[in-house]
Amino acid sequence: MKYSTDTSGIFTRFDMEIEVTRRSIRRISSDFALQAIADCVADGDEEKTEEAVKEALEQKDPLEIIHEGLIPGMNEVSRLWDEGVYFLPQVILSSDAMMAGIKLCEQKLGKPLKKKGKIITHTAEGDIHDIGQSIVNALLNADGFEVINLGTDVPIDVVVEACLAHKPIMLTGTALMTTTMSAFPKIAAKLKSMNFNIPFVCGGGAVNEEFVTGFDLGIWGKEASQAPAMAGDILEGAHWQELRSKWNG
Amino acid sequence: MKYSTDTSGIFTRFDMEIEVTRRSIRRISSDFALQAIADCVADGDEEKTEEAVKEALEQKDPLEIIHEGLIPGMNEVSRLWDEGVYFLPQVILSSDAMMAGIKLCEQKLGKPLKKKGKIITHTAEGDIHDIGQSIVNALLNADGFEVINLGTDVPIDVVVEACLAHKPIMLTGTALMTTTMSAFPKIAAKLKSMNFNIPFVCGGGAVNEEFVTGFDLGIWGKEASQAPAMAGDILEGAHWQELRSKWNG
Amino acid sequence: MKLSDKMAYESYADMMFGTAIKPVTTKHGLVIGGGFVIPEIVPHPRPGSEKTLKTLMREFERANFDALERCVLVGHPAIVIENEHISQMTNNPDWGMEITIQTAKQIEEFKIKYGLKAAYRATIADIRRPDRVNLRDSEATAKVLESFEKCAEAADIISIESLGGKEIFDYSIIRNDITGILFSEAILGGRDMEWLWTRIVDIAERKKCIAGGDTDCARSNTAMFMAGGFISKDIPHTLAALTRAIGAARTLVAHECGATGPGKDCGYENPILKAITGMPMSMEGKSSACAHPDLCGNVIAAVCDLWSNEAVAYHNMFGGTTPAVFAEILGYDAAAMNSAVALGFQKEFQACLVNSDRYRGPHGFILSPDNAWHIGKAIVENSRSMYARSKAAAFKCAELLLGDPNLRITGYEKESLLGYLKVLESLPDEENDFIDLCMRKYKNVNGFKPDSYGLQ
Amino acid sequence: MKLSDKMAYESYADMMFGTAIKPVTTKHGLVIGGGFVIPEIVPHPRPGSEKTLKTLMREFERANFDALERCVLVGHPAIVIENEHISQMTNNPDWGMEITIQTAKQIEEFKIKYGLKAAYRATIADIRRPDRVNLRDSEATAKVLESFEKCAEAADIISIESLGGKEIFDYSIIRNDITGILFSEAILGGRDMEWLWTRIVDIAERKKCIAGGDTDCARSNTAMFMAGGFISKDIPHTLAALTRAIGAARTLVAHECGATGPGKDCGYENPILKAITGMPMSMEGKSSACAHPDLCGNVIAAVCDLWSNEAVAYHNMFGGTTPAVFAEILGYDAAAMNSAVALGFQKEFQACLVNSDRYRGPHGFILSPDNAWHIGKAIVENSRSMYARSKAAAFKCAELLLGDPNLRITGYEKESLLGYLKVLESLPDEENDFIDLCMRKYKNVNGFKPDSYGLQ
Ligand code: B12
Ligand code: B12
Repeated sequence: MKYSTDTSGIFTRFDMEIEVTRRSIRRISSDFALQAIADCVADGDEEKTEEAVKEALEQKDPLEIIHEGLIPGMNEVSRLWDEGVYFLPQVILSSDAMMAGIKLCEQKLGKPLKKKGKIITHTAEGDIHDIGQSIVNALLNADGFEVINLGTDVPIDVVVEACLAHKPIMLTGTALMTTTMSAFPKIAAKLKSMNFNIPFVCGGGAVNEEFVTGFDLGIWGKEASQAPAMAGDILEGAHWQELRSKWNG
Repeated sequence: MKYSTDTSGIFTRFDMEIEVTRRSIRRISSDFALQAIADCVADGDEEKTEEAVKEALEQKDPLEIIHEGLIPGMNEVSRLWDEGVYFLPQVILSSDAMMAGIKLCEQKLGKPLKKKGKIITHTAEGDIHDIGQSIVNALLNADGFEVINLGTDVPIDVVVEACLAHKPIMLTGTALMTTTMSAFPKIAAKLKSMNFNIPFVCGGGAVNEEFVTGFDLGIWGKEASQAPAMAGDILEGAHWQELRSKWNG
Repeated sequence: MKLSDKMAYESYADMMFGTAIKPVTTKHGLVIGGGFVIPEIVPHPRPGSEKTLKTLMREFERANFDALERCVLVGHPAIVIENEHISQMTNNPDWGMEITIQTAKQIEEFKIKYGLKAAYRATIADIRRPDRVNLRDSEATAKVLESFEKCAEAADIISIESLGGKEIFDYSIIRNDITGILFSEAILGGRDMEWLWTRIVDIAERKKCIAGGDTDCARSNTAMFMAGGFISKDIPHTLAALTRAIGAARTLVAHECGATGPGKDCGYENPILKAITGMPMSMEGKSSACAHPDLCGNVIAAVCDLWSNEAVAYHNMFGGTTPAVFAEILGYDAAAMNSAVALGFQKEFQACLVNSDRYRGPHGFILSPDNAWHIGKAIVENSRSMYARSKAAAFKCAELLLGDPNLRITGYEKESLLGYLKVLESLPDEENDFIDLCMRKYKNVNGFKPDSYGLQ
Repeated sequence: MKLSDKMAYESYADMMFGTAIKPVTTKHGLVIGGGFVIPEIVPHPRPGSEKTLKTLMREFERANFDALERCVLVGHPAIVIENEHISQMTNNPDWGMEITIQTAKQIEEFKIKYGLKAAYRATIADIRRPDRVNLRDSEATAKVLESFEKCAEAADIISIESLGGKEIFDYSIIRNDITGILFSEAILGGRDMEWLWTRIVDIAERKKCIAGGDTDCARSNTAMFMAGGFISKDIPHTLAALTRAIGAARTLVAHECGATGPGKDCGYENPILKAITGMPMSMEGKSSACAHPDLCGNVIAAVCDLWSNEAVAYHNMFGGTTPAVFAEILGYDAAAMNSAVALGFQKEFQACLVNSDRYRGPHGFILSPDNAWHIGKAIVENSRSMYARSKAAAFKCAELLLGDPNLRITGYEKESLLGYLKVLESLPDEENDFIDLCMRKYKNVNGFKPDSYGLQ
């Protein structure tokens, strides 16, 4: 078969044109041990992070390690992801590493670290497409939220009950099928009728802005990466209407 | 360029496979003059029809000519169209011919022939796609209905007022654009609110069964050829609900 | 206006997709007809979005963005976005203008951010209804011209689907009346176009914008659509084919007035126009099934320069919104053709497109490059009047249809064709005599206003 | 089950769209892979229509009718209709059965009335969720098998997109973990398929129905979808390509159990399978943009036998409903390919399809017929275990990706690829050792149940 090397009229490799130059994480601490921990997190190396944390715990306060090593390291990863340098798996692996480090610190502390806030995530009833939800979970975890993961194919009532039980600051739903997304307005209506006006961020291939903003409480989530930022807005006092007008429309 | 004569894997000429053998109209009268009139109508020859009618009028009753010559001739054309022998223009031309013949008879009678019933047709506000409506008009005319043609781009209020003024047995609407079809439910609602529950048959490329059966009074018309048959059902006492359940669903 | 009297292409064998003898370059540097086929995406706003300028702008913003983004996503190098005005946009010329400005900005942003090459075609709605207004002197006419002025400012290309002759055409097409069809296209359509396109070209020249072209949509596509597929029984396909050939002589007028192409997508007569003018043409076929079915889905691509979907209403599909989905499809269609160019296999590829539909039906047959070229030749060889060339196009079309035994025609359609030929043969030789005849025959047709065409 | 140890095609140069070494013939006499490409249309029901069997039947009745009617309208000679079960149809095996019977009847009617050739593929939903139920022994498993029994009665072809290994795959893919991907596809996916497909083939043989094939959708398409286009930053395209190569060794198991093809449309690994088995394959690319974007829109058609849109939700477009519109588009795509066959230009046409995307991205590159064949060869040459052949496929895939300088890979993706290679090289030689390693590594992954795969 003949292969043409001049492909200019056929396609353009926009990925090559926009590839950002590789950058590494910034220096986050002048303390050698803390910087090492951040580097391990940024490398997404769970084992090495654990080692580094264990070592540091011999001399340092667990809270210092968390707030000046593990979390800043993770923040750097998030920044590089936002800038298009890193890909998703790096975020996930770094998050896994950070979580492992935090776990060790918590053991030392004797009590769990206070999380930023509780968030319930789920994939709609009848739907097992959960990759989107997994990403959301990982990113929220990485950002310091407590994620209550209800999993896939979750009946409407289970979602509503979980909300009543846990009183999360935010609920998320993922639906990849047009036949499953109809659960979202039903959940929203039930919550609303109980006067539980919690922001309900819905995403996944099947839903779109129009659908989600068509019912009260609904905010459309285009990219998983928006979830932590939305949750951040809620911590700063945003109601669902405010979230919607900021993120949608 | 190379042309392949074996096209069997490329396309199938289903039109050749289903072409019906040509058939001519059936004998409709043993009277020579009446048969001649029917033949002229069937040929869609307006001038010849006029001549034949003029000649016949010298000896025959105009009503006989209409009911035993002109209309049976037209009925034959309709039958052959239904059977797939004739194409639309033949129907239109025959209808033109029949109408010309009827006009002559009416002059002789000194009064217009009683029509089967009044029907208002229109193309939606903002829409100038009127070929569909023209066909509907022609077919209704051919079938003996009085057509009040409001034309294209007709404002909602004009349609409603015309209905109030003429009290038709049926209203039709044609819309080829998704941005114009929204006039139909509005018209239906206005008529409904005045308790004027007239069947409102809507057709045209933009509308579909779901849309039209989504509002009261609405009946979806797929093919222009359904219009006379629907009007016939109305003459036999059918309400809009009955029409809808017969023709749609 | 001088009627074309020679062919730009000396042979149909030279006609090829992606390349035109006279390519055009847009304001932003996109070359059309310069070697590659470029997709042309046409999104259509959803019902309701036309309520206010704001909602309509938002609708087009999304639709155009989605198409541009999808090109970057899958690597399509270039795209033309066409927005066909809905009546509101031409009735309020500022609406059309605002949307044009917005789109030009979007295109600029994608160029800066990703290097995507794009262009914008604004197609003004012909809101002059021949049965209601005087085509040359009415409020609607003024709005149309104002819209051209305002859109030409920021648009790369301007076009219209003009309506002249529609009143007589509509009357004739459902009556099997080839005389009326010829009158409506050649005389009425031709005169209206000359009047209108002189003005459009003037505007385009002043605004440094490209005057694209017109289409015989209002007549030939109505006929093609009514002839339908293999089940319909509205009008014979042979009549639709004759209408198309006659319509080519009409659409050509835009270029004779100075339009440079790219011709407008729904002009299925464009292969004939390309043969005559050498200008780039937009075409649509299989990937405009979203807009209407046709029997020439592939063959119509054989000599296209832009490749369009005609129109798709904004809507979410599993794979994204419709403008994104169809931009992707059109772009891949184009990529296969452009690969053929890169490999030097364009003749073979073209033959495959042509053979797909050459014998599928009359339309595909007469629009095959060879036949299209021959019809073009009949047109330029009869350049003494619009009437003469249009009738010649019809005769050539009929001759071709009857001349190739591989093209099967149903008994009824063949018989009809022979009937049209007989009528055509009976018509007078001179344009003036023909006009006289038609003025008598059609004077009472509802809404026909001779002075719209400078007649009488 | 004996693992394939030779190639059906001696050379990739022999592989061509429309023709398979081992064509299959349906109950109703439609030959697939017998010389022509046939469109395969897949309509998807609208939300709400799943409420009752009645509404769902009506939905499929319309959708399937529209597609069949459009074929007659535009003259497409043959079509395969696929209905992918939504969960309700498999959860209630009678629903799937009723819809199958209804469709078989529609097909029969079109055959009688117009002579249209058509066939029906019922794709059972794999409702066995690996993280929740035992794949071999659960109510869901029973329902799946019952659905196969009931649909095989009237369907021409039966298929499934099986889920084995998904729990480990989902965990691994977002962690850049090539070991987990290999484990999930080769070991878990492979074992589940062997268990499941032995049963499916048995049912098909008893019911005189065709056992079509499986797809690596749950793994390779997830990866391809996450790698996305040229903007996305989810996972590297190189990882998606490795996943695909490994996945081919998995999907092949269906045929080793006795499935005869046509392989299932969304199996982008199908060119590899065709090279190995010589069986007809369904593929999807540009005209499945309605279902998802991809970077191999044309190349994937190079050796297809059926040509599909993957899935399109029922909806009205200007040109008709979506099943009609996409049946028309697919049919025209096929018509161009079939013209190439008729003209003897299939090699040139194929080259155009291939060149469109060969260097657009890693997926298009490894699925070009030559590279697909080479990956197939690596698979059959390492037939001593599922593990060995899957790893060999990955190595060959990486070797190809790195071996052609015309394929440009971003710095990041290349670096990632070298990283995966290093990991792969560090893995044990023997399948048992690999399983031991993975059982340790993944034992705590949420929902992983070794006995679903007969492990431990
Ligand atoms: C991979 C896949 C599968 C895998 C799923 C694996 C898994 N673990 O999820 C498997 C093979 C199991 C599968 C099965 C089926 N599938 Co499937 N599948 C896909 C595919 C190819 C990719 C989906 C995916 O993973 N995308 C990647 C993720 C990352 O995207 P995402 O979830 O949308 O998330 C992104 C955003 O939406 C957002 N997001 C998501 N959630 C949230 C939440 C918040 C809070 C925020 C802020 C953002 C956010 O963030 C992400 C990006 O950053 C799609 C194709 C498509 N066009 O979508 C079909 C698709 C979804 N599947 C489809 C179908 C029909 C099925 C089956 C019914 C097929 C069958 N007959 O067997 C079964 C269904 C089983 C069931 N009951 O659920 C259809 C759905 C049609 C519909 N819309 O109704 C699709 C669209 C394919 C198609 N075109 O036909 N499928
Ligand atoms: C021909 C045509 C035109 C001609 C119209 C000529 C005329 N006299 O009607 C012209 C060129 C003027 C035209 C203009 C435009 N058009 Co136009 N046009 C078409 C085309 C190609 C064919 C329409 C047609 O005549 N069909 C044949 C007739 C017979 O079909 P029909 O009306 O549907 O009727 C059948 C049935 O529906 C039924 N029926 C109809 N009415 C009734 C009533 C009853 C009671 C019953 C029982 C049955 C029934 O019976 C008939 C069959 O037997 C369509 C393509 C398409 N896909 O529809 C586009 C189309 C309708 N046009 C379109 C557009 C956008 C336009 C323009 C805005 C373009 C522009 N920017 O300039 C302008 C609009 C002007 C305006 N404000 O209306 C779009 C509409 C998009 C949308 N749905 O919103 C379409 C769909 C093209 C497309 N795919 O984009 N157009």
